[in-house]
Amino acid sequence: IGEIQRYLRDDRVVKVSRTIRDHTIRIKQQMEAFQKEHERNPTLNEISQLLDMKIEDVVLAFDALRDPASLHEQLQE
Amino acid sequence: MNNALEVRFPALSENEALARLIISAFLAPIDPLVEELAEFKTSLSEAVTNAIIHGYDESEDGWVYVTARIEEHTVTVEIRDEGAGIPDIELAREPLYSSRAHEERSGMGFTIMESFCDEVTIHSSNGLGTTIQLIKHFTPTASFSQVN
Amino acid sequence: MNNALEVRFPALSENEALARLIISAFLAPIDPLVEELAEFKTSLSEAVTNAIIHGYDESEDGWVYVTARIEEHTVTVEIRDEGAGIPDIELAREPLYSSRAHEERSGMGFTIMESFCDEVTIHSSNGLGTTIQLIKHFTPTASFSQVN
Ligand SMILES: Nc1ncnc2c1ncn2[C@@H]1O[C@H](COP(=O)(O)OP(=O)(O)O)[C@@H](O)[C@H]1O
Ligand SMILES: Nc1ncnc2c1ncn2[C@@H]1O[C@H](COP(=O)(O)OP(=O)(O)O)[C@@H](O)[C@H]1O
Ligand SMILES: [Mg+2]
Ligand SMILES: [Mg+2]
Repeated sequence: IGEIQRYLRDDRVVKVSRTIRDHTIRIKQQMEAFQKEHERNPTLNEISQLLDMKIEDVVLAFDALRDPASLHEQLQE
Repeated sequence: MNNALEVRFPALSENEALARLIISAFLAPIDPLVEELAEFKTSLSEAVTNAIIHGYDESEDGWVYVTARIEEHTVTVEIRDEGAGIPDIELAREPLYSSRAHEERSGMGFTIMESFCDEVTIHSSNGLGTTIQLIKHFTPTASFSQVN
Repeated sequence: MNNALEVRFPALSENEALARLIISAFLAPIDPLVEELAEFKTSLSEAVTNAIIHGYDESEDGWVYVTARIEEHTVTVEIRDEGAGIPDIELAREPLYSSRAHEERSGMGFTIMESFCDEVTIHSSNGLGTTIQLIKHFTPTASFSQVN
């Protein structure tokens, strides 16, 4: 059973949506920390370096972060 | 850095997400600030959604054309459809105006594009289609100190 | 799910990464397995690099054309250049054969495409250009129980 579980956790059966979700959470946390420390938002490269993530993965995961609700608040200000 | 990209895809609503990702990928080499990238992608989404919903009425199977170019830190993107066209451009640009106000459209599409881009140009002819040109100057980031 | 995408970009080496990302974005809706997506992107990279290096000799400013379509879980991608063409296709397909063996080319491009895709078709005419068609059947993932 341990072997089967290990196989299931192996990359071979991981779906792309799953990795994107994991990356999105890490990026969101990193962006907040970066903003606090540097008082500006990071660039794509800065996120990729800080998280040791490929630019490709950052681009894909970053898109999942959008939040239309906060956008409309922003426009009303 | 200079580069160019031309794309077309069918007018399916799921291709709004595709267009956003393609533009992120195209802009990655200029290393944009994530906020500026998000703003630009939001503008692009609005234009692509308009092409699909208003241009093609969601039903027709037309193509949406997106062309993009980078010249140093200035990005120019054109979103084109061969759909209905906009009868009154002045009216369309007005905040809160929507020809489909009865549906859940906000009428804020052009207002969003204008607030997030440096230039928004609309060309449209009735029955022939619409081209929206978005121009945005991105902050050069090469000078930012290396983070660790 | 069915969808289509047509793209062209200049033959710059940095656009290999762009092509990879565009294909990831295009395939995201079928939610591929990480491994199968990585295999397919690697195949695409080989074909795009070939178009840029062998087709256009890196110097010319030609366009690379990529078209993609999804039919259910079968993905078909064509990579086309209007460059030099391949004089001997049989020879080109051979493992370890490279017309630029003196450089750091491995001669494994077509071997990689063939091992990662279900079908690899080459059309080429001397002086007119080359089209590579890659077909891959992706494992449907919707029925998979979420792991972890
Ligand atoms: N590509 C297009 N083709 C035809 N009409 C369009 C197009 N884009 C915008 N319009 C018109 O402009 C109006 C305003 O657009 P917008 O500000 O995005 O608001 P909304 O999409 O919420 O209606 C739309 O309601 C529509 O009548
Ligand atoms: N798009 C192309 N245009 C012209 N020649 C090509 C093209 N693609 C491949 N070739 C030829 O096929 C050979 C084998 O390609 P490949 O297996 O990718 O090896 P490599 O790229 O390492 O040389 C190349 O060396 C080149 O001569
Ligand atoms: Mg709109
Ligand atoms: Mg090769």
